[in-house]
Amino acid sequence: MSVLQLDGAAVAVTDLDGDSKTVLAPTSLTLTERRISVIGANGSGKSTLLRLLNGLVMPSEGSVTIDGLDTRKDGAKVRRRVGFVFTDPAAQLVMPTGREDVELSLRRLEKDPRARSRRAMAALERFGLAELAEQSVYELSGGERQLLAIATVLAVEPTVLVLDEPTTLLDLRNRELVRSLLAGLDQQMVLATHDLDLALDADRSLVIDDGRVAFDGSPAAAVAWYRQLVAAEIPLERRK
Amino acid sequence: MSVLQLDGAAVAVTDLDGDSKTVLAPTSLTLTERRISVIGANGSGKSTLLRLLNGLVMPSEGSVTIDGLDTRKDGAKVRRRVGFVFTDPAAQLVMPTGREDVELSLRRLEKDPRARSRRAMAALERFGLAELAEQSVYELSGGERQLLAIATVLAVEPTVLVLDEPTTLLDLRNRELVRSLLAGLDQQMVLATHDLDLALDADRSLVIDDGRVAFDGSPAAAVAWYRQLVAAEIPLERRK
Amino acid sequence: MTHRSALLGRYVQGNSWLHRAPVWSKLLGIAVFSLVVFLHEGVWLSLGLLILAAAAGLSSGVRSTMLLVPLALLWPVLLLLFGYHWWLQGPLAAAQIVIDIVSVVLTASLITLTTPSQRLLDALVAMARPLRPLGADPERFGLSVGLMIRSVPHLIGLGHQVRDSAKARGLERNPRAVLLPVVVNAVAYAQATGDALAARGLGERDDGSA
Amino acid sequence: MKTSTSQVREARSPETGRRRQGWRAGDLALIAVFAALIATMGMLPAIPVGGVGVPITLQSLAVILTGLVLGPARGFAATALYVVVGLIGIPVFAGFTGGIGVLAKPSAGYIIAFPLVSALAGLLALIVVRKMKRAWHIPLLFVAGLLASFTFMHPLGIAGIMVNAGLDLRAAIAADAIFIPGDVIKNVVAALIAGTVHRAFPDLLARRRA
Ligand SMILES: Nc1ncnc2c1ncn2[C@@H]1O[C@H](COP(=O)(O)OP(=O)(O)OP(=O)(O)O)[C@@H](O)[C@H]1O
Ligand SMILES: Nc1ncnc2c1ncn2[C@@H]1O[C@H](COP(=O)(O)OP(=O)(O)OP(=O)(O)O)[C@@H](O)[C@H]1O
Ligand SMILES: O=C(O)CCCC[C@@H]1SC[C@@H]2NC(=O)N[C@@H]21
Ligand SMILES: [Mg+2]
Ligand SMILES: [Mg+2]
Repeated sequence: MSVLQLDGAAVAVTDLDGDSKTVLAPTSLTLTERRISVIGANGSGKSTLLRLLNGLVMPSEGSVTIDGLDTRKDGAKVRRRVGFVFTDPAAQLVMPTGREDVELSLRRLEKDPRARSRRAMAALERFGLAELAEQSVYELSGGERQLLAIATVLAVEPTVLVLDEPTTLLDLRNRELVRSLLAGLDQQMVLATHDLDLALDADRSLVIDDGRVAFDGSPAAAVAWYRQLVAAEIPLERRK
Repeated sequence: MSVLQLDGAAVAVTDLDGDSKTVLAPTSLTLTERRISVIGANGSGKSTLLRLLNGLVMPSEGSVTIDGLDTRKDGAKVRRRVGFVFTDPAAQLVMPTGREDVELSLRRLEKDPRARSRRAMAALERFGLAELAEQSVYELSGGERQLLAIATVLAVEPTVLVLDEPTTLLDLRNRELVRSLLAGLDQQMVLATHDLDLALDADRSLVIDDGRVAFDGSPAAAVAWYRQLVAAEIPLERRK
Repeated sequence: MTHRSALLGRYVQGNSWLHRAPVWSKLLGIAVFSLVVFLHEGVWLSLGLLILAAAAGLSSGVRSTMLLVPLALLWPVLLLLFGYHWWLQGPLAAAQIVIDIVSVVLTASLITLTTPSQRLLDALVAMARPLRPLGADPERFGLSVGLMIRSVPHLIGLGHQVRDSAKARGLERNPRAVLLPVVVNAVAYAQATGDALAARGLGERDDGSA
Repeated sequence: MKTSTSQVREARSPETGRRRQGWRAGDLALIAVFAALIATMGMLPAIPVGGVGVPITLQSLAVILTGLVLGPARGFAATALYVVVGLIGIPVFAGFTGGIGVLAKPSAGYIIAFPLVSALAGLLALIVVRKMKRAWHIPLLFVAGLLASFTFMHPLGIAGIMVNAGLDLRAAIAADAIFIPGDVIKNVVAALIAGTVHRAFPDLLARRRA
C-alpha cells in the first residue's frame, strides 16, 4: 500500500467577493489502509480532501505527499500514481465516444494503436458498456456515463484510486457491480460517498464536518457517529 | 389534477450511420394521480419518458398531450404548465444569485420590476431561502442549491412538476429536507428515482425496463417487482 | 468545485449615484468613455482617464478588492503587453496602451458591479424594442446578452475544470485534452442551459398565453 | 435550416416539412455561449505584428469554429451578438478594446467580416455534415472554413486597412498576408474540433430526422 500523508494541510479559497474562506482546516493524516471511506454532509469538505490527494487542489498551508512525492513539486508523478474519479462524469470524459475516451487514457501505457483499441474494448466490456462504445457520451444515460467514467480511470490501473461519490447515479444492479468490482481490486482506494452501506465496506473511515476531520476510526463507528451528527441537528434547519 | 397522456408515444434516435435505435417503445398511458414515481435500471428510459412530458423530447411516433395540449404543437404552453427539475441543480440555475434566478423565472409573468422582486423574495421565503437570496449560487450547499432549483421552477406556478432524480446528489439531511418539501407541495408530481424509499412515497408507480413500461401499479408492488427483476438477472451481466 | 473567475464582476448591493443612475445612461457612459479612450493621444491624458474611472469606481461604494478582481486576473497579460510594446514603441506608448486597457475594463466592470442583472436585462430589452418591426424579439435579445455575460466566467471556469480532468488522468501535456473538451463542454453547457430555460418556459417566442 | 439541441428534437413541422417558427431556448443558449466563447478566446493575449496595428488573435479561430459548429443562422447570430456587445463598449475585442471607435481602427474590416465568415462557414459545414461521408468531414470542414476566410475575412480586412490606415492595395495585401499562415493553421484546428463536436452532438447539425 502507498502512504498518503497530509501534514497540516489546509485549503483556503478566495470567493467572488475577494474574501478568503477556509474550506479545509489544517489537517494531519497518514493513510495506509487499503480501503478508506470518507463521509459527511454536503459542503463539508470531502471533495476538497480527495482533490488534495492527487494535486488537483494544492494545500494553501502544509503539505501533501504520496509515498514521499510532494503533490506540489511532483504533481505529474503523483497524478500518474493516483487515479481520480469525479462525481460528475461530464467533468471526466473528454472525448466524443467511450472507446476514444478510454483510448486516450491508455495512450501513455500502450503505444500500439491496435493493442490500445483492444485494451479499451476490454475495459468497457468489464462494465457492460461494449455496446455503447461508439455512442456519443453525451447521449448516454446518467448512470451509463458514470460507469464509463469509472472504466476510463480503472483502465490505466493506477496504484491508488480516489473516487468521489462514484455510485450516485447508478441503479441497484450497477451499484452492486461497481461495489463488487472495487472490492475485487488490489489497489488502495479512498472513496467519498453519501451511500453509508458503501462507506461501511472499508478498513478505515473519516467523517468530515465543516472542514475538519471530526471522526477517524472504524467504518461502523464512523457511520454511527455521522448518523448521530445528523440526528442531533434540528430538522429542516440548515447547517452553518 | 392534470391529465398527462401518452398515445402510442415512442422515441427513436438515428445515429450518425443512419441506424435507428429505439429508446422508448410505443407507450400509451394516462396519468392523473397526484404523485407518480418512475423506477428502473440505468439506461432503461426513465429520463426520456420524463422529458417527453414537457416537450424537452418529442415523440418520434404517437403523441403526448397535457390536458389536451400537444407537446408538439403547443410546446411553449405545455412547458409553462409542466415544470422540470433536473438531477444536478447547478445545471438548472442560470443566474448568479438565488433572487436573480427566481426573478428570471418570473419575467414572463410579472412585467413590473419591483413587483417581480417582491414576488421572488416571497417565493424564496416559502422555502426558507430568504437569507440566502443574495448569495452566489456556487456558495450554497448541495441541498440548498437543490431547494433553490425547485423554488425557481415553482415560482412560475406550474400545475405539474416533473423531477428527474432530485435527491441523488444530496446527503442524508438534505435528502430528508427535499423529501419533506416535496411531500408538502400541492402540485401533481412525476418523479424518477433510484431511491426506492422515495419511490414508495407515491400513488402510482411505473417500472421501466429496456424502453417499455414493464409494470404499472401500486408503489409497493412496483418496488417488489423491480427488486425481483434485478435479482432475476445473472449477476454482473448487463441487461439487453 | 470549479474555479469561478469573475472578470466582469458581479452585482454588489449599494445606493451610490452609480447604483441609482438609469442603466441606459451607464451604457451610454461606457460607449462615450471607450470612444474618448480610443480617440485621445498621449499618456498623460490616459492617466487622467484612468483616474476618472478609478474615482467613479471608488465613489460607487464597491469595495476596492472587488474593483481589483479583473486586474488580479489580467496582470500577467498586461505585463506581457507592456514589455512587448516597450520593446516596439518605447515605455510611454506601452504605458498608454496598458493604462487604456485598465480604464476600459474597469469602467465596463462597473456596469455589472452596480446594476442588478434583471435591470440590465430590462434595459437591453428596452433598447431592442424599436427593432421589433424588423422581426427582433426584444425579450429574447435581452436574454441572449444576459446569458452571454453570464457565460464568460463560466467558460473560464470550464477551462480550469477541463485542465483538472486532463491532469487527473495524467494528460497534462496533451493539448488535445484541453481545447477540444472546452468546446465540447461549452456545447454541453449550452444545452443544459437551454433545457433549464425551456423547463421554466423561458426563451421561447411569446405566443401571448402568459 | 434544421436546428435542434440533443434533447429537443423537433426541427421541421411534421405536417409541412417547412421551416419551423423560430429558435428555441436551446438555440438561444448556444448563440449566447458561443458569443461568450469568442469573447473569451479574444481575451487570450493578442500578438501585435507588422506596422498597421492589427494583431494576431484567436478570435478568427473562434469565429470560424462558431460557424462550423452552429451552422449558418445560429453561427451568424452568435458572432453578430459578439460584435454588437463589443461595439456597445464592453471590452471584448482584441487587447480588451471595445466601443464604436474600433470602427475607425485598421482592424475594423475584420470585425465587420466576422459574422459573414461564420455564416458562410456554417452554410458550407451544414452541407458537409449532412451530405458527405463521415471520413470526409474534417478535411471538408477545413475547406469550408478556408473558403469563408478567403471570401470575407481577408478581403474585408484588406479594405479596412486601406480605409483606416490609408495604405494602398498592395501594401494592405502585404499587411494582411502576415496572417495567412496562422489563419490556415487555425482553420485546421477549427475543423478538427468541429468534426469531433458533431460526433459528440449529432443533433447540432448532422442528424437528419424523418
Ligand atoms: N473554489 C471555491 N470557491 C468557493 N468556495 C468553494 C470552492 N471550493 C469549495 N468551496 C466550498 O467549500 C466547501 C466544501 O466543498 P466540497 O466540494 O469539498 O464539499 P463536499 O463535502 O464534497 O460536498 P458534497 O457532498 O455536496 O459533494 C463548500 O461549502 C464549497 O462551497
Ligand atoms: N440521443 C440519443 N441517442 C442515442 N441513444 C440515446 C439518446 N438518448 C438516450 N439514449 C439512450 O437511451 C437509453 C435511455 O436513456 P435514459 O436517459 O432515458 O435512461 P434512464 O432510465 O434515465 O437512465 P439513468 O438511470 O442512468 O438516468 C440509454 O441507453 C441511452 O444511451
Ligand atoms: O481588433 C479586433 O478585435 C479584431 C482583430 C482582427 C485580427 C484579424 S482576424 C484575421 C486575421 N488573423 C489574425 O490572427 N488577426 C487578423
Ligand atoms: Mg463533493
Ligand atoms: Mg436518467
